[in-house]
Amino acid sequence: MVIYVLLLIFFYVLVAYFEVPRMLKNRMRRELVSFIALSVLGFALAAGQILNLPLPNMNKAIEAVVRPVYQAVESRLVPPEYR
Amino acid sequence: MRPRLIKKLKDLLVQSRKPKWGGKQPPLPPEPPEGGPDKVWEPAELQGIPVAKDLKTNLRLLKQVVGQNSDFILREFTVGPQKTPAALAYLYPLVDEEKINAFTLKSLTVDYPPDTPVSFASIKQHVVTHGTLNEDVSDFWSLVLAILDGNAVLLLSGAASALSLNVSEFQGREVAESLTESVVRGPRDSFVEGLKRNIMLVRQRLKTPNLVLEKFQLGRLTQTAVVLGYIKGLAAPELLEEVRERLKRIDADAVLSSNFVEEMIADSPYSPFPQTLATERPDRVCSYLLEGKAVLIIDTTPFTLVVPATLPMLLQSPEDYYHPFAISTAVRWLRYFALLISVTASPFYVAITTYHQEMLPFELLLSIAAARQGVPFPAALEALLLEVTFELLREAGIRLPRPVGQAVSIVGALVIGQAAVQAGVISPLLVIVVALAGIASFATPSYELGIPLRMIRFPLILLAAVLGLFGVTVGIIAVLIHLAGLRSFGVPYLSPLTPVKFSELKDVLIRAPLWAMRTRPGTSKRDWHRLAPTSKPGPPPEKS
Amino acid sequence: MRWAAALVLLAFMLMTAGCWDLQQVEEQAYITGIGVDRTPEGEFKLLFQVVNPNTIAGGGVLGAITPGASIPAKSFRNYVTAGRTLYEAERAMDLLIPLALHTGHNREVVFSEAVARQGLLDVMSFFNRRVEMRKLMYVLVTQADIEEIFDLPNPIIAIPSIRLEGIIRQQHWTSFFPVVRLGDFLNWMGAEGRETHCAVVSVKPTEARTLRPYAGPGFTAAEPLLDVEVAGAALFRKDKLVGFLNQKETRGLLWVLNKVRGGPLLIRCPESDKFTSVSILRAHARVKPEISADGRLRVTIRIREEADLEETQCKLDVGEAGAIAALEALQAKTITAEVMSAVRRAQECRSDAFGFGEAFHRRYPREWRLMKENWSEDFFPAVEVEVEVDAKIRRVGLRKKPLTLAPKMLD
Amino acid sequence: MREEGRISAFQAMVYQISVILATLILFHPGITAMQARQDAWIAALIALFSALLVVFMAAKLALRFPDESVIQYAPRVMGWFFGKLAGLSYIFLFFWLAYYVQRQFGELMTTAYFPLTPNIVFILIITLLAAYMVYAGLEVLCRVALLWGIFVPAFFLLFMFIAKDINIGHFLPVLENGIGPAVAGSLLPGATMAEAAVILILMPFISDKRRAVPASLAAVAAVFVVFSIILVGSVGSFGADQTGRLLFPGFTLYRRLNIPALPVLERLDALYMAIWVGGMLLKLATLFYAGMLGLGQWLGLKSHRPLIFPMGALLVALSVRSWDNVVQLVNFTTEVAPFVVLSVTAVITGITLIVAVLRGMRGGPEEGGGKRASAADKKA
Repeated sequence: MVIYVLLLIFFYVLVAYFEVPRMLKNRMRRELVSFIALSVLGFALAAGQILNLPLPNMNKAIEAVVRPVYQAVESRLVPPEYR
Repeated sequence: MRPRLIKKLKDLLVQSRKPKWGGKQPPLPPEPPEGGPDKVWEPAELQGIPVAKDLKTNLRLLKQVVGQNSDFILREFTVGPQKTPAALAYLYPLVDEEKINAFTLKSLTVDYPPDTPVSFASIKQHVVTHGTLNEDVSDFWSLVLAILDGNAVLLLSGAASALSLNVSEFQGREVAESLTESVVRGPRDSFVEGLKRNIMLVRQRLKTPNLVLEKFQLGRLTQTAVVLGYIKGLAAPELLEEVRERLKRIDADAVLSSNFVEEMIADSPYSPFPQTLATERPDRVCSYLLEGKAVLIIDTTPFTLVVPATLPMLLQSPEDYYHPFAISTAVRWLRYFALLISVTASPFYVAITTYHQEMLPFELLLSIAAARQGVPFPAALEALLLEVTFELLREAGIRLPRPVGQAVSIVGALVIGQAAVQAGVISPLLVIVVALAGIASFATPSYELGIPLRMIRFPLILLAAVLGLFGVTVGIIAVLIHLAGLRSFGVPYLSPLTPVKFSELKDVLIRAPLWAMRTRPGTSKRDWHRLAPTSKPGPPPEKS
Repeated sequence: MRWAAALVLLAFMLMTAGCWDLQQVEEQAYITGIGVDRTPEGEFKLLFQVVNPNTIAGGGVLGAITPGASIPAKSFRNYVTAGRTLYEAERAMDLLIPLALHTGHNREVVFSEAVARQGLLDVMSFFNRRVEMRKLMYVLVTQADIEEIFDLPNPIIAIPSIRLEGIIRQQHWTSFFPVVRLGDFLNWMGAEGRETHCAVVSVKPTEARTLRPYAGPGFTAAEPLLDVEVAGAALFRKDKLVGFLNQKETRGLLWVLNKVRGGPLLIRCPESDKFTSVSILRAHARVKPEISADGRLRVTIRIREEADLEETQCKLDVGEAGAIAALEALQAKTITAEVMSAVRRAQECRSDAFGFGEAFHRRYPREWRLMKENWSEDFFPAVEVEVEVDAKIRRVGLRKKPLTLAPKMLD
Repeated sequence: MREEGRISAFQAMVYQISVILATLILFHPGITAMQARQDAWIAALIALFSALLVVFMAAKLALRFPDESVIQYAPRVMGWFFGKLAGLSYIFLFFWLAYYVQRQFGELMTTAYFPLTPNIVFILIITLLAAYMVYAGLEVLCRVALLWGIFVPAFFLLFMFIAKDINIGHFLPVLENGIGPAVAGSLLPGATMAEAAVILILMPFISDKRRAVPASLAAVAAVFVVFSIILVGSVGSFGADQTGRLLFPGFTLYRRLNIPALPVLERLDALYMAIWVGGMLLKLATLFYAGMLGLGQWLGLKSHRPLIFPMGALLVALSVRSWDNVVQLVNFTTEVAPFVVLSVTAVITGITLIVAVLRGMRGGPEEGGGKRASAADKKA
């Protein structure tokens, strides 16, 4: 577990090592801010996954919204013996 | 105290600054500097010294600069009725003594026309009977360079310049058959080390005034002549501009071989794939010139560079055009197949025998399983070992003197082919696979391309060992992405395959009949059509 | 810079990637045949036939049980285990075999009658789910012991499972048994209006005389006393074995299924009880279902067939007008008889291996909805079948006139 | 934004094909066959026409603003807030599809070839390669796609050998339960083919814009052909019922190939994988690229390159996180994915187009360049 988190940190440090100096050099502030935001988000998700923390699952939300639509469509179109 | 110190430091800084050729940085010294035999002459310094009117001064300086050389000859004599002192300086190994004796010294001294005034203008007009006369040299750097280049320099008292006479005579290798690119039915000649002879070989084939050869001197110490050749109207001006630009950027002290140029002008310096095509065949060079490409003929090396180079170009062989098109097409496909084998054979073996046994026909599977019984290494390690051994044998075979090279191959065949298999260290099928891959890799016409392709095998074998065919696929795709991203002088490396240019596939997927190759590749900008549309041969139409 | 990054990341990947699925080629037991039976306790009995590569590829290895013995080693080993599920039985085998089991090269699976009668649904999941199990393997049913099927010695092809596969590959010489691959078998099992079937393998005693073995130079081992034979078909209803077809009936089934690719047709000569043989070249059948106005189900089977004359005992001059036509008519009659016998047998077993239900489904989808619940029980046995055969003889070999003895010789 | 290079309409077509193709031939034939049964081919046709409609709409919208991507002009067309929202929905769609593809890929690899290897390995590797391609840029992406495209026909030639197993009877009776099941079955492939709406992002980089519309439609038609080969092949040889039960019908179909004359070529499903990996990689890379490009434009960045690796890592995390097992994934594919894709590609594109037409907006310095050029062409 911990070793995977360490590997994850290693990965992010590596990416930052390659990308951040270039961004600083070219004065790309927006890029830097989005870079940090994405990294934090990704790290949080990945670490949560590794450590088995209960994190929200976006797909479940999408499913909850869309599934009733599908069921409505299906009940119109598909005869019961095909399901 | 202080200002002096600062001045001294400043001087030191000036001395240590990198010399800038062509610039007029150092101030003109009032008179030729004195220097002992240990003085190191910087070109910039010499450039700043003009040839003086006084012959004595000139000779003294010249002796200081090159006088310690045992092969340096300084012949002093007088010219004409006025007995004007003059001197001829040259390095005797580089010049043709006969020329100096007969055409220069004799006519200047014994046969000097009586009514002629002694000046370079009249000497050039009436006295010296050479075909080639070089320009007058007015500074010492050019003077020394002229001598080092194999010219004789005539210094005349009272003239503020010197005349360099082209009397050079290089003893080079005779034109011989190409060793690295031999063909069955093509011309046998190949480039040699001398620039002059190489240019001659090209000129012999292309008798057009539009063939332009521009000369560059590269290498601070080697002063190697690099000739950029192209055909005006065929080569794209942007390409030429780019080549000139990159050549000028080279600021090294030595250009000893074609690779010194090749590595300095590559687009992707980290790529193991050759981004220029090196060839020693003049016929090939000419065919590329006709496609609107630029060539770099480099003095002291038989290898000429063609730019831009693409992967399909590197897989062509001059032989393709010397055989009927159907045969050439078949052979070309065979070569592509060989390329595929040479890269993938042993990774496939490893992947299939360790991950995908169901892919093998059952009988073959059983015989592999039986053969591998008792082999102590896993298949991947076995394959790596054998591949390394193969590379060792290949390398040793090149390095060893030719008579001993035979011994290496015999020992290799015996040790690996027989003993290792009999000892059960290595399974016989793998020997076949590796040998096949090795042979296939030599079917690649370009040696430079063959090496990186062979090297790719090792990571591929590792990937195959870790992830089976998925690993091999991933590795090959990674290489493909790399290749697709490469450019050689702006031309995509895989063109015309991708980005696809359908009209150019005629010389990639097949070798179209010569009468059908009516258009030049897109690298040439103008003069699109090569031959008349009615070139397709055939029997005369039937008369009724 | 980018290069370095790529390299570091790649190394990183390789480090994280292990060799989970790595399996050396020589560390696997290649299974070529699977048998499934039931134990008296009601568990499944699983038989795996494992090939010994050394005996196949290395020119034969001596030493059967004790290494160094002068009897050649057996080229295969059969492992038998039992378990409530097949997977459990398979894993029980790992306690016996020092190699990893590899089923990717399996050739056929043989079900014993007991298993088949009880229903194959329970075992098919094992074969259906696993990726390694090729859907191309053959499915067979046997009334004999599966151990015996997979252990009969034979010098021609030593490994019984491979031998069995070889026999199945030669099916086109007779068409006396169906070639059913696992994929087809499963498709038919799940299909609506069609029941599945497969070939039958049995053990039969050798007819050939066995030379008495003798010691000395040229010593030969005795010929085996038993042979495996693949002939006939097993009929299923849903997933349960319900009956068998004999050889001729099987070909009757195959005619309808369009699977006859060759085989001998025996025709009785008109005037005597002598026989003529023709070999089937190609055949094509069309099944046409019909529901008549009074609600009867009728199926018309049209078969077009071509054959070569191979052998005749009749005094038949094929050059004579009408001789061929007569032979063709007889041939048609034979084929009709074969098909009808198969239909009768299938109707008795209530197993619609012909796919008549499917045919009705396609033609009469609305009526089919009413029929499909009770198709096998009520409707299929009541289907009236009519066979129309258009048989042709294309070639007669090298002779036109019959071979006759000269009159003087008769005296 | 940095200049991303120029591609031809042909290359854009290859790009669109690689966006669609790989998943369309993985799960989708099975799901279509499950819903539409023997009428699967009708479902495929319906899907074709609906996808053509959506893609035509998208291409028309893209041609109205030939020098910008939808992310850039949507705020002008629909007002800042709704425009940004629309742009975000496109970006979301591409990334969402990207991690969805990663997961699908991992599932096939672990199910079919490497049962013991954790699927994160495959997801990581393919994401790394895709990030490499996105880093290399649009031109390289298109070149690799084309290169891969050269091998695909060879692979499909092998399906010729399945032709003998196809039983026309498996397609009868036609429309047994009305058109309903066919329409239901067409949802998924239709939505997938509508992913060719990626032209909305690509348009500014196409050099011959006039040919972009036919090229997009040709891309849809091309993937339709491949899809129907697999669909008809598997329904014809297994029957609709059985196909509907399979997880990966194309894969199963490939494994049933047997060529009596060439027993050596009998078990080539590992080669299927080789083609397969390339296809999935390209699909991932193209989606990833479209998403990155859109994100860069949405945030108004000079370069999206620094964000590639963090984004890739985020996608990997999401792909692992979002589904628990393969059955969930398949159900999700059936029930959720088509609606999400269509709500963006069809609905939002449609709204944007309608608003643009109503407000009479056209974009770019070469206003209406597409139409005028073609008119000029006709005159000449």
